[in-house]
Amino acid sequence: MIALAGFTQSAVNPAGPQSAHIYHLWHLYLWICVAVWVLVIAFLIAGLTRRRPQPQTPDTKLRRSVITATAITIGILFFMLVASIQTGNALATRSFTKPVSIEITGHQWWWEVHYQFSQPDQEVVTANEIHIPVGRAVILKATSQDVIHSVWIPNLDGKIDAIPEHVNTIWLRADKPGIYRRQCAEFCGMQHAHMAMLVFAEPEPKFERWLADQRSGARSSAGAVVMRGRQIFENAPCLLCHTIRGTGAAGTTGPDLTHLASRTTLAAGTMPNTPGNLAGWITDSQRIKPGNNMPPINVPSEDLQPLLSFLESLR
Amino acid sequence: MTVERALDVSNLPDAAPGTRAPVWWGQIGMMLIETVVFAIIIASYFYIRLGFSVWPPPDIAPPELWWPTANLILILLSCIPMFIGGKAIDEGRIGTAAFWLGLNIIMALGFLAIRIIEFNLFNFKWSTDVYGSLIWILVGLHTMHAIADTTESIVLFGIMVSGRMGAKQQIAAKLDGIYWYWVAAMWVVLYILIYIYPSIRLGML
Amino acid sequence: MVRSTGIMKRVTKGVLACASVLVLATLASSCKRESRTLRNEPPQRGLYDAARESTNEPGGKLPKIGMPSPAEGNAYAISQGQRLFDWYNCSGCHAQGGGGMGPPLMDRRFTYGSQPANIYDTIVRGRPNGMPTWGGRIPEFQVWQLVAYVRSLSGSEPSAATPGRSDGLEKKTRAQLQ
Amino acid sequence: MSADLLSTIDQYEIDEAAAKRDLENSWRAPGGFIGWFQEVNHKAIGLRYIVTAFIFLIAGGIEALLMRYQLAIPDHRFLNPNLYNEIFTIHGSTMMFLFAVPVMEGMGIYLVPLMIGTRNVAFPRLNAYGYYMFLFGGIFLYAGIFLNMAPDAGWFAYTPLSGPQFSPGKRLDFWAQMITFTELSALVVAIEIIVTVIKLRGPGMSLDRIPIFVWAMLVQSFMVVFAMPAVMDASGMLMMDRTIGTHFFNPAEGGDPLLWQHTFWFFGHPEVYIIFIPGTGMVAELVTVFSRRPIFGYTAIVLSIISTGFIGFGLWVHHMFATGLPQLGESFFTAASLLITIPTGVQFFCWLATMWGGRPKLTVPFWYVISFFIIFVAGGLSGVMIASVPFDIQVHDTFFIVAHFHYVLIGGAVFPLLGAIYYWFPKMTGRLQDDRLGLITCWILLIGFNLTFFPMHWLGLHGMPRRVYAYSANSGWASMNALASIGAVVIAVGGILYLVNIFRSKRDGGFSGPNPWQAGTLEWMTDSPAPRYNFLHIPIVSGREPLWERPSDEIPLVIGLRTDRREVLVTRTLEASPDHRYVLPGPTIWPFWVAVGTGIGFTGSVFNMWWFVLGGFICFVPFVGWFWPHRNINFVPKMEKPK
Repeated sequence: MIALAGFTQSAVNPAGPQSAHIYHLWHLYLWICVAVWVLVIAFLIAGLTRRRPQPQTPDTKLRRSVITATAITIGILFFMLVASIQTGNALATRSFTKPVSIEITGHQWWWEVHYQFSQPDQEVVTANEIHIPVGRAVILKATSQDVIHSVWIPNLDGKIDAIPEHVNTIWLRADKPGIYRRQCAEFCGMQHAHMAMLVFAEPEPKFERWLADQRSGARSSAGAVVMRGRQIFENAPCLLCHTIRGTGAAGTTGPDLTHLASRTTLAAGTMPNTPGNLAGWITDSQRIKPGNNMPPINVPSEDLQPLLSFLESLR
Repeated sequence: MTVERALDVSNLPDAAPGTRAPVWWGQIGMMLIETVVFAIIIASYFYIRLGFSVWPPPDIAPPELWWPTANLILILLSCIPMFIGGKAIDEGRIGTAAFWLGLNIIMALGFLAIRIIEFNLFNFKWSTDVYGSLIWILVGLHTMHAIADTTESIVLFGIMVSGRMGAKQQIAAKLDGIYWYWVAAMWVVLYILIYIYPSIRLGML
Repeated sequence: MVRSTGIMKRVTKGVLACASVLVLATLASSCKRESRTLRNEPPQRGLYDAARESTNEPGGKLPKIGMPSPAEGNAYAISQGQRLFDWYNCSGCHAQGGGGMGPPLMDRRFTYGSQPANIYDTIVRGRPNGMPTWGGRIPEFQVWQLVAYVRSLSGSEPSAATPGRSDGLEKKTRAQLQ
Repeated sequence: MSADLLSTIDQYEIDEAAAKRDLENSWRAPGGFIGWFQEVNHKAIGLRYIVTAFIFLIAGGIEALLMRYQLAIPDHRFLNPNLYNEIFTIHGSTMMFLFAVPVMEGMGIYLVPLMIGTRNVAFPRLNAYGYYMFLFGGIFLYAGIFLNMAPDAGWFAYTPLSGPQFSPGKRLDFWAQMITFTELSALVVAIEIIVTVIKLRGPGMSLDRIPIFVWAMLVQSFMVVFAMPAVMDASGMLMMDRTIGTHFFNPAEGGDPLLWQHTFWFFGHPEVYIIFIPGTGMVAELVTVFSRRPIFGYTAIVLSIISTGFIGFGLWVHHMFATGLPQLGESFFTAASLLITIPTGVQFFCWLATMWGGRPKLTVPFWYVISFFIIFVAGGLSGVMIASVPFDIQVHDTFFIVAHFHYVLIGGAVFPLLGAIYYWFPKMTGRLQDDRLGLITCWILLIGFNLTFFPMHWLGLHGMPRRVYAYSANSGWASMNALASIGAVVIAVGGILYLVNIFRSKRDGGFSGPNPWQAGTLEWMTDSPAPRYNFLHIPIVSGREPLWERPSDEIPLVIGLRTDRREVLVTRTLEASPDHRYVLPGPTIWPFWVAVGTGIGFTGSVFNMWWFVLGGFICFVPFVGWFWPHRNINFVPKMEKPK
C-alpha cells in the first residue's frame, strides 16, 4: 500500500491554473450561498416567532419587501453569471506553446494512453498511468473504444466525457509536482469503480527521461530465469491481448505491457504493482475485479516465478 | 336544510358540442401529446441530419415520389367526406353522415393499402443505417395513427348504422373527424420532411 | 354487470392461470438467458501447448462430441463472444460472419458440423486450410462464448438472447446482411 | 349559455336526506372482488396511486439501505458489482418513475376534484386505465428483478452502455418498457387533471380563485404533456435499437449516443419540476392555512409556477456540460439555469411574507414546511452552483450531485408530501394523527436526512464519483461514507414511525370532523372522510378561501343536478359560469381489460415486436365495449352551434 500513499484526488486542493480558477469560483459561490441560506432561514425563524403587531403588517409593506428581495436575487444571480462566464473564458483561453498532447482512450475498464508527437517514432503508448511535466501545458484528448467514460483529474481540471466516435479536448497544467489520482466519472458498467489512473506531475528533465524510457522497446535483463519467463509469456494466451514491444506479443485489446514494471499500480489503479498482486491478478483476476475482461490463466506453479520475474523486469 | 342562496341548473342542457364539451379538451390533449411525440422525433431527425454532409446518406437512393404523392392527395381528399359528414352530424342527419363516413373509411383503407406500397418502395430497411431507422419510425408511427383512427371511424360507423347515436356519440363522431384532419395534416408535414426536404439544396433557398 | 359477473369471474380465473403459466415459462427461459458467470475455469489444456495447425492430432484430450455448451442461449455469453470474436481477430478471415478468407458463418450448415460441440472442436483443434488451433490459447469458457456467438450469427441461438445489432463500425449483424 | 336558463333562488329548502340517499345510490361502489377492477371513483383511484407509490417507496428505500450498507466501509464485499449496479438502477428508476411522479399524480387525482368542487374527474374510466398502466409497469419492473432481468445501466441508461452490445439480455428492455407503461399512465393523468380543472370547476371559481395546489397540478400536467413524449420516444428508440437493429444511437451507422442524452434529458429535466411543482403547491396550501391568512402574492406565485414550467424546458443541457458542447451554448444554459431561480425565489419570498403577515401556528404539517425550507433552500443553492459550467464540470457525476438532487427532490417534494398527507389525512380517513409522534417523526427525518446527504457534498468535492460499488481504504472517504450510512438508518427509523402513525391513527385516531384545521378551501366543506359523491350539493365559489368568507352552511349551492345518475356541472373555461350538465360513466371492467391488452402488447414486444400488434388486436374488443353506447340514451337530434 506504500506505493499508493501520497496521492491526492480532490477538487478543493488545486494544483494547476485550471482547477484554481474553478476553486476560486467555488469559494465565491460557497460564501454567497451560505449567506443566502442563513438569511432565508433567519427570516423564516423571525417570521414564525416575532411578536405580532396590532394591526397586522400591511400588505403594501410585504409587497415592498418581496420586490426588494427579488431584485436582490436577480442582482446576485447576475453577479454569479458574470463570474461563471469569466471563469469559463479563463478555462478556454489557450495561451501556451509546445504543449504535451496526450490521447486517452477509455476501455471497459482501463485507460489506453497515447502521447502524440509530430514524428510517429516519437510516440509513446502506455496504459493507466501518465506522467506530465510541471509548468507545461498538457492537452488531453478523450475518446472511447466502447461506452462513455469520463476523464477527470480533480486537482488539475474539471472533467470531460470520453465518448465513442467523438474526441473531446481540454487543456491543463500542473504547477506543483505530485501524484494526482483520477478515476472514471461516467458510469461505464460492471467495474466503473475500479477504473483509475495516476497522474505524475514531475520536473521537466525527469519527465523527458521517463518519456525516453517509454519510447524504447522492452529492455528486460537477460538472466536465464527472465528468458524462461519470456518464453512462457510468448507461449501463453497473454499475447493474444497484450503488447510487449520487442517480443512477439502484439495484441491490442488489453493494456500495453512493454514497461509494466515502471508502473505503480495494476488493473487501472486497483492495487499496487507488487509481484504478489501480479501473481494473484494473472491467476484469478475475477476475484479481484469481477467482470473484467482478463480471463484466468492456468500457470503451473513452477512457471509462475519465471513469468513474474520477466514481467517485473519490464522497466 | 335551508340554504341562503341557490342556483338552479336543472334547465341547462345535458350535453354541449365543441369546446364546451370536456371530451373535446381530452381529444385536443391527446392530439397535443401525439404532436409532441412527432415533434421530438422530427427534432431528432434534424439533429442526426447535422452530422451528415449529404442527405440522404450517399449509399441510399431517395425514395420514389409517385405513389407517396398520390397517397398524399388521397388522404387530403378523404378529409372532404369527413367534413361533409361532420356537417350532417351537426344537423342530426345520421343516415347522411353514415354515408359520408363510410366513404371516408373506404378512402382511408385505400390510403393504408397504398401505404403498404410506399413501404415496399423504400430501397432501405430500418436496419440499413440511421436514415432508414428515422424514416421507418416516422412513417410507421404515422401509419399506426392512421390505423387507429380508421378503426375508430369503423366503430362509429357501426354505431351510426345500429342506430345508437346519442349526444356523446355525436361529439365523438365530430372528434373522430378532427382526429382524421390531424392525421392528414401530420402526413403533409412528414411528406415534406421525408420526400421534399432532402432534395432542397441550400442554394435553392 | 350483475348478469355477467359469473362469466367475468371465470374469465378472470382463466387469465390468471394463463398469466402464471407465462410467468413460469419466462422464468424458466430467463434463468438461462440472463445469468452472468464471472469466475470461470482457466484453460485446462496446458499453458504453452505448441500451436497446431492441423486436425491430425494424435492423443491429447479432445472434447467429447455432444457435450452440452454452458454458453448456449445465454445473452451475456453471446455478448462476450461477440467481443472476443473481434479481439481474437476472427473477423480477419470470417469478416463479420459473411466470410472472406474463411468460410461464412451465417450459414446454418457448417463444413465441420454446426452443433455447439462441433464448432467448439473446430475452434479448439483448428481445421485444414487455415483455421488455426486455438486450444490452450483461449480458455474453454471463452471458446464456448465464441461458439454461442458464432451460432447466433446464423440464428441458431434464441433471438431473445441475441442483440439486435452491435455498436461498432461496420459490424453488420444477421438482420442486416440478410 | 344564456342566463335565462338559470334561476337564482333565495331561501331554498333542501330535502337533505333524500338527496343523500339518491346520491349514495347512484354513486355507490361496485362490490366484491370483480368490483375492485370496476372502480372508477377518483378518490379510490387516487388512493391506489398513493398506496402503490408508497409500496414502491419502501422498496426503493430498502434498495437505498442496501447501497448504504455496501458503502459504509471501504472495500466492502457485501454486494458484488453486478448486484450493486442493478440495485442503484432500480433505486433510481423506482423513485423517479414508480414513486415520485405517481404519488404526485395520486395526490392530484384525489384532491383536485375535491378542491374545485366537483364529483369526479372528467374521464373516470380513462383514469382507472391510467392506474392499471402504472401498476403493471411497476409489477413488470419488479417481476424482471425476480426473473434475473434487473436493469443495470443507471436510471438514465446512457447509450451505448444500455445498447444492444454492452447490455446483453432483456434487462434494459424491461427497463425501457417499464418507462412506456408509467409514462402512459402519467400522460393519462395529465389529461384528466387538465380537463377536470378546465371544465369541471365549481361555478364561480374563475381562474384567479383556483387553489394554488390545483394550479400547480395544472402546470405539472402541462409539463407532463410536453416532457413525457420525449422519454417515450427515447425508450422506444432504445428498444428498437436493441431488438430490431435500428441505428438511432449507433455512431457507426450515423446515429449518435448523444441523441439519447438530449431526448432523455429533454424529459429528465422537466421531470424534476414535474415532481417539485406539486410540492410547492402543497407548501403554498400549508403555509396559507397555518399562517391563518390568505396567501400573499397569489398572482405572483401562480405566474412563478407557470414560468417555472416554461423555463424548465430550457435547461436540459445542463446535465450534459461534460460532453464537450460549444462554449457559447454552455453560457446560454448557465443563464437559463440561473433564471429559473427567480420564480422559485419569488415563491419563497411570498411564503415568507405570508408567514410574516399572518399568525403562524406550528402544527406538524407546518414543521414539514419548515424542514422543506431548511433542506430545499440548501438544495436550490447547490443547484445554482452547478448551473455554472466551470463548477459543474468539477462535481458532475460525483456524490456532490447525488447530494444536490436528494436535497432538491426529497426536500422539495417528499417533505411537502409527508406534510400534505398528514394535513389531508383527516379528509381521507376521518381521523387525526398523533401529533406528538408526528413531530418526533419530522425531527428524526430532518436530522437523518441531513446526516445522510450533507456529507455527500464533501465526498463529491473530494473526488468520489457516483455509482461506484467500492472505494479503497486510502481514499479518505471512509468516515463520511460511514456517517451517511448511519444517517440512512435514521431516515429508515423516521419512515417506519411515519407509517406506524398512519396505521395507528387510521384505526384509533380521534375523529376529525369536516374541518379540523380551520382551512379555507372547498375540500374541507364536505364530511371527513369525503363521501363518494364528494359534495351533497356543488358549492358556488365567491373567493379563494370560501370557508374563510362565510361558515360552510351559508355557502350558496347549486341545485337541480340530477341525483339518479352521475351528473356533474360543466362550467366555462375562464370565468367558470355554469354551462351544461354532464353525465359521468359509472363502474366498468373494460378499462381493466384494455389495460391487460396493452400490458400483453408491451410485455410481449420486449421479446418480439409483433406482440405489439397482437396487443393492439387484444385491446380492440374491450375498447369497443368501453365506448359502445347503450340504447337507453336519449337521442338529441340537433345540436346548437358552438358560439
